[in-house]
Amino acid sequence: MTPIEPIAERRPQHLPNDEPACCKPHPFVDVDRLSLHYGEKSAFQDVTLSISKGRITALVGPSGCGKTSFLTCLNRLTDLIPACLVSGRITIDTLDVLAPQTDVIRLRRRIGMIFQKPNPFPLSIRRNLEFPLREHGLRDRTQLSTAIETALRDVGLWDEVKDRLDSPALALSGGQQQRLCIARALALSPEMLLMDEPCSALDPISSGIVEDLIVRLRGRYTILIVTHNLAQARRIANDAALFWVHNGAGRLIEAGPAKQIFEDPRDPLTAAYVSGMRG
Amino acid sequence: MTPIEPIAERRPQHLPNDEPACCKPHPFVDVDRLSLHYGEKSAFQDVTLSISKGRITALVGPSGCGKTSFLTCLNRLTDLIPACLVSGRITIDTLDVLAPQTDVIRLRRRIGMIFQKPNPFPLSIRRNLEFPLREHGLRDRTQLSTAIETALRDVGLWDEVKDRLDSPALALSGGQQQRLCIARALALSPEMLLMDEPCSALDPISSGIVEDLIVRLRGRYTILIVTHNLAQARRIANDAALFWVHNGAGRLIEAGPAKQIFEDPRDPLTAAYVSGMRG
Amino acid sequence: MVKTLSRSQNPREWLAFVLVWGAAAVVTATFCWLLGDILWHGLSRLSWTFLTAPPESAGRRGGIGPILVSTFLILGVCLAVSLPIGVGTAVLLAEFTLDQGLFGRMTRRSLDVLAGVPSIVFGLFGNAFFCKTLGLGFSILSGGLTLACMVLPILIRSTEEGFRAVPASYRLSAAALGLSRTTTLLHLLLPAAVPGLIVGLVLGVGRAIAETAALIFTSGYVDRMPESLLDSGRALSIHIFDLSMNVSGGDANAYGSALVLVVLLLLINGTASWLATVGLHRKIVTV
Amino acid sequence: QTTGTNQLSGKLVVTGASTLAPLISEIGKRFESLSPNVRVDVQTGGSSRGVADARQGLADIGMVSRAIKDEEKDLHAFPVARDGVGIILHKDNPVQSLTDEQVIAIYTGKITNWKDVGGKDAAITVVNKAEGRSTLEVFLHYFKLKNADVKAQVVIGDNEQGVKTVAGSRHAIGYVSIGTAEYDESQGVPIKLLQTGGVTASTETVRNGTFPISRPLHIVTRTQPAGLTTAFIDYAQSKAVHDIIAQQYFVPLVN
Amino acid sequence: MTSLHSNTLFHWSTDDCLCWFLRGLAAVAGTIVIVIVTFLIMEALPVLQRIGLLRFFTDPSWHPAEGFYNLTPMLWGTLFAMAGSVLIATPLGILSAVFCHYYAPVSLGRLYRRLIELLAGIPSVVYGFWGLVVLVPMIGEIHPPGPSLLAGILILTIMILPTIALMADASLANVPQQYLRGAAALGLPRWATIRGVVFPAAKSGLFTGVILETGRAIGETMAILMVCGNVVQTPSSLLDPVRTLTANIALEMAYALGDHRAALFVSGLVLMAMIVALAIAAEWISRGRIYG
Ligand SMILES: Nc1ncnc2c1ncn2[C@@H]1O[C@H](COP(=O)(O)OP(=O)(O)OP(=O)(O)O)[C@@H](O)[C@H]1O
Ligand SMILES: Nc1ncnc2c1ncn2[C@@H]1O[C@H](COP(=O)(O)OP(=O)(O)OP(=O)(O)O)[C@@H](O)[C@H]1O
Ligand SMILES: [Mg+2]
Ligand SMILES: [Mg+2]
Repeated sequence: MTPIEPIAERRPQHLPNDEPACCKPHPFVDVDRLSLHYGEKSAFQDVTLSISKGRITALVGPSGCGKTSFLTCLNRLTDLIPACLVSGRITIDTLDVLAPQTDVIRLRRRIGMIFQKPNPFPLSIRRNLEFPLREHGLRDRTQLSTAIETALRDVGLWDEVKDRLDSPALALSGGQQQRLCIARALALSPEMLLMDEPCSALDPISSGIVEDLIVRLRGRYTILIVTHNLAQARRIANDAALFWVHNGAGRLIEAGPAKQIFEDPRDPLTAAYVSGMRG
Repeated sequence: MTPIEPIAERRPQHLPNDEPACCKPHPFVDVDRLSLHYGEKSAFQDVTLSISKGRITALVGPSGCGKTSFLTCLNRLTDLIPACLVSGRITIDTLDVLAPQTDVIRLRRRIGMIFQKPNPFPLSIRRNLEFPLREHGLRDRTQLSTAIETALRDVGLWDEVKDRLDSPALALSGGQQQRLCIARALALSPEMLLMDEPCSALDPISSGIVEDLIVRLRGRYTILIVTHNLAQARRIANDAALFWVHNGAGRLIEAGPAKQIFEDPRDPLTAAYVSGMRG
Repeated sequence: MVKTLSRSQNPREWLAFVLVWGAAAVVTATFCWLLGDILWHGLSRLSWTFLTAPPESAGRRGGIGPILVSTFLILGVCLAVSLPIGVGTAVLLAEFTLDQGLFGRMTRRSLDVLAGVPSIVFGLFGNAFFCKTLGLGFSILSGGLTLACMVLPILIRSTEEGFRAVPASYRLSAAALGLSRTTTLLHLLLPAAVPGLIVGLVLGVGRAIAETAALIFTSGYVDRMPESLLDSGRALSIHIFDLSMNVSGGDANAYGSALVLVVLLLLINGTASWLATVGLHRKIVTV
Repeated sequence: QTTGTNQLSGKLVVTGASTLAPLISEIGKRFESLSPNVRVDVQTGGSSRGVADARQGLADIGMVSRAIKDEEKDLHAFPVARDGVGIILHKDNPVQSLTDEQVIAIYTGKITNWKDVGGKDAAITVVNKAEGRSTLEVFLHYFKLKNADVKAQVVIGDNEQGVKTVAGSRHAIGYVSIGTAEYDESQGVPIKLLQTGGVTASTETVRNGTFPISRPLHIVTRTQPAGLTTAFIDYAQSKAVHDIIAQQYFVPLVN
Repeated sequence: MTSLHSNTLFHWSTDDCLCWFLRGLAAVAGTIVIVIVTFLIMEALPVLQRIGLLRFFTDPSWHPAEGFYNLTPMLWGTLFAMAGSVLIATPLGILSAVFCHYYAPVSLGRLYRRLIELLAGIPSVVYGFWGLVVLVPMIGEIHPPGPSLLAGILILTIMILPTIALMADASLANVPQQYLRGAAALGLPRWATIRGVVFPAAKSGLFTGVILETGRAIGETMAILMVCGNVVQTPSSLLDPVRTLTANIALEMAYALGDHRAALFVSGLVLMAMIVALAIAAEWISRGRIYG
């Protein structure tokens, strides 16, 4: 392995204030010195970052640097993983996410998540959307079908599937499945979306469609997207953050407006990464 | 899904002769109207292509267009898949690959293959290399250890593992595992290497190391590499071929010297693909 | 692998080829012999009356009607008890990963031991606990409960496997949608784990229906048609044992009963693998 | 008698000797058919269990396939049938008779080859019964042996296992219930019964009392029987069940 | 540091109730073994208190009617029968599974698997019956008496073979396809692939299979009782009759009273001890396995 120069006490250089004042970003999520350990192994350490409301923040970095792990802290999916230890502080709006008394069910309703591999449930298309809605207390039939239609229209899937709402969701193509998953998350009207490489398992055409969809959702939702595809990040993100593995644990190297990160990075590692020298 | 314009009877435009005469490529593999069906489903159809000796040929194209399937025809790994039907003709040197009387064991010894996911056997590092060698008739202990050392040096792994040859191969990192797999193939002194996205499961650093290794092997081996990473293809390939899915089956769209494919593609689809508009 | 049968010149390959086919042939031959023996002697006994009539003259003549009924009742009790406990335990062990602490480990270990307990020891235990201490006497209930203890580990093991085979993505995406664990379990995981459950059921039922040693001391010997679960009832395998070991001239009916038992097993296995393929098929179609 | 049983109702639990179980089970069935409200549950085990269960009240009636021992005199015993214990050999064995001394010598391992008692030159396979069985006790009692002295090559459980073992082994010697052996012999199973003390072993000689190794088959109760129990015991001892006794290859008692 | 493991705090109504309910069920399942052992000990206690455990291994013989309680010959009987049958059944069973997966045509393999599944469920009395009337006389022809350790081993082999064959079958099915493709791509022939790649990859499953079949071999009762001869002696050859601990219980339990009965419960305890030892061995092996 090629050695990397030691990064002595490097602090993330998050500069949320260098944008024009007209659209001054308003922080929605505040992450303070967050670390995550899987048993002995550290996934990432000491991440301090704030994510602005209504914007798309892209998280980039090499494989294994803890991007996915970072996302799962925000909606406390980490609870499902045994021997997983989170320390630090996450504040969403005014909610202390990591506090034990936090109602995770409500938290997760507020924060939708899309995974790398499209993962609709093995149910019909309709049931995929209806089932979480019902669980969250929506029982009325007409309201349900309106919500389903709205969500499917939002992701541009309505016309493609309206005639076969009761056929199995897993019979859809990969891109359609991913959009269905997004619709499923949107149906619960979350405030924020976490997306973990939502396009990387899709063929180029579906990937393009999903990407367009994400752009359309900007403004309405706060979106945090992990991607390997730097071109994509460049195309869609307002803000960007770069993670890197250092001494076996992920670190936040640099964060800021996408334009600055991609065109004028402050950190030599960022510069190397975005110029495609590595990765 | 966005419709693609029908590609009426498009024939691959393989132009092996537009290179300077000094290094005129000498065809090593000749594929003639090859088609592959998995039961009812067609993986690719009517591929005609020739691969030159000692050069790196990159196979690119969107997911599911039959790249992996194409590779497995060349060393007849298709034999392992029930209900898999291959038609057409493949000639390697003078050997008719698809003829039933062909000795597949010898064929596969002549053609090494590297898979997308590193797949060392669940044995020690040494046994991973020793075992295939022994099976192919090398019994002498000193010869064996020389062969092992040579192969490991070839892939730059010797210094990293020489002190722990008897520890399990699965404890190596992904990049090391992949290099071990390459070493395992090289140890049998094949004439040709098939590589199916050898870097895509690796982190950027390991990926760079493996890429450098592949470049170092050029000339000594005929290499056919599948990759999703166009930048990588551009960096390392002498020749390139683009597959595309059309009507549910893969087709060869264009093949030729890498320079021409990437800089002056003849086919609009190729142009769109290599410019990154899709994919 | 099938088509790779290369005409390799390697003598070791040939030796292995011969050995593997030889082993399969030996096993098949032995089993055909055994099954043939049962079939040969048992087939002539098989008839509708044999299946329905009560045994006469200690089983030398007549049929096995009440014995079949008792066998099914014992099985029924066994499943009615072991299924909920088994599935519940499997869910806990497989899904509530946070319970992997001391409690989970101890449970797992004690189940491992339970899986190995000889059936005769179950018989001793069932007799002492269900028949005597709980006062159930020789009854179908005692027998069924004893068998339930016996099949539990098998059931738990394979149901757990079934749960583990369900992709983790279901759990993660359900949790990300803010669904509770109970909902996730009931609506997503349980249906997906059904094939594993079925395999466990087949293995368990197979073991239960074939059991002799544990039943001799618990469900008893009475070959009358049972009227309640507290009646004693003779299971098929005990009937076979008694006919062949204790009743002179009982061999013919012993063979007949053995054949019935084998056919029953065949039916159960067949149904289960059919169910499993249907389940699997459904999964694949919907997947 | 049948008129009396019509009003009877209840359940009788009978446990004990496996030898007796099929017989009592069949008698019970006929008894049930006569008085439809009665259930007779028969469980096997062994004579000792019949005694123990009757004593502890776990069973209404115990079955004991041997004479009542002195320490069991507290129980009320009712003989229902007789059975003999006969020595069997394989049919192809040329030996036609053995003296008591020869049997003792064979069972204690002093004679180990058939040629010493006039047979072929072959090792003797001694088949003994497992500890606790009444047949064993009766056999040991007659030959005044201790089980610890017996040198057996095969130990068996129930009668049919003994018959099958001897039938399957040309050089075996064993002892089983005469009824069982007689029936099997008549069915073409390759065994033969030997004379004992100069008397042919058959149900006939057991019936007339000349065969020396025989045992009474008892049912026992803890207290003086009453009601249903009495009715059943009376019925089991009556002539009405003699055909069943014969059917099960035992010897009815001549009152 | 915040431990987040108590996520169910606010869902008492559903998740926690379910969890506690399931824990209750699991507790029932988990306690059965303890209850069994307790009952065995309670029943065995009278004789253990009177004569002590040691005499079960030092008495001159097993004649409970006369007050001798030596279990060692039966312990040896159990161990020999177990060892013999495991030694034969393991290779046969594994080769059977290999046959299903890598040698037989698909349809034949499926048929063969069905056959083995069927055999897994055949009751032991049927095996014993067959052994008694077919196998034992055959052995008797070669060397009297016939009922012997050998007969026991052969019958046990047939009985436990399905266990190991099915377990091996399942673990071979779990061998990742990538190993097979990797081996094929290296031009390795079939047996070499199986020996060098498949077996190491399936090792832990195969071990589990061996453990399971050993358990069955120790615990088998009815068939063994019918074919082993049941003489209480330490066998000096394969053709000697033996009695196993399980057969001892089945043969004498129905007839035993008092100390004799308690002594049989001691046999049961010894069997349990063997099973526990086996479980510990299994744990130890699975912990010691090197290449996951
Ligand atoms: N459940 C787990 N248990 C133990 N270690 C884990 C677990 N999940 C992830 N890790 C480890 O934590 C580190 C960070 O993993 P993570 O999946 O967050 O990386 P990532 O940046 O998302 O990578 P990728 O780009 O490949 O998805 C890795 O070294 C990984 O091996
Ligand atoms: N074993 C198989 N059975 C049936 N269909 C298969 C099988 N393997 C591949 N296919 C199908 O054949 C087509 C070509 O697959 P292939 O794996 O060759 O594509 P690929 O170009 O390598 O894709 P990727 O870039 O995702 O690896 C796909 O539609 C795939 O679903
Ligand atoms: Mg990730
Ligand atoms: Mg591929």
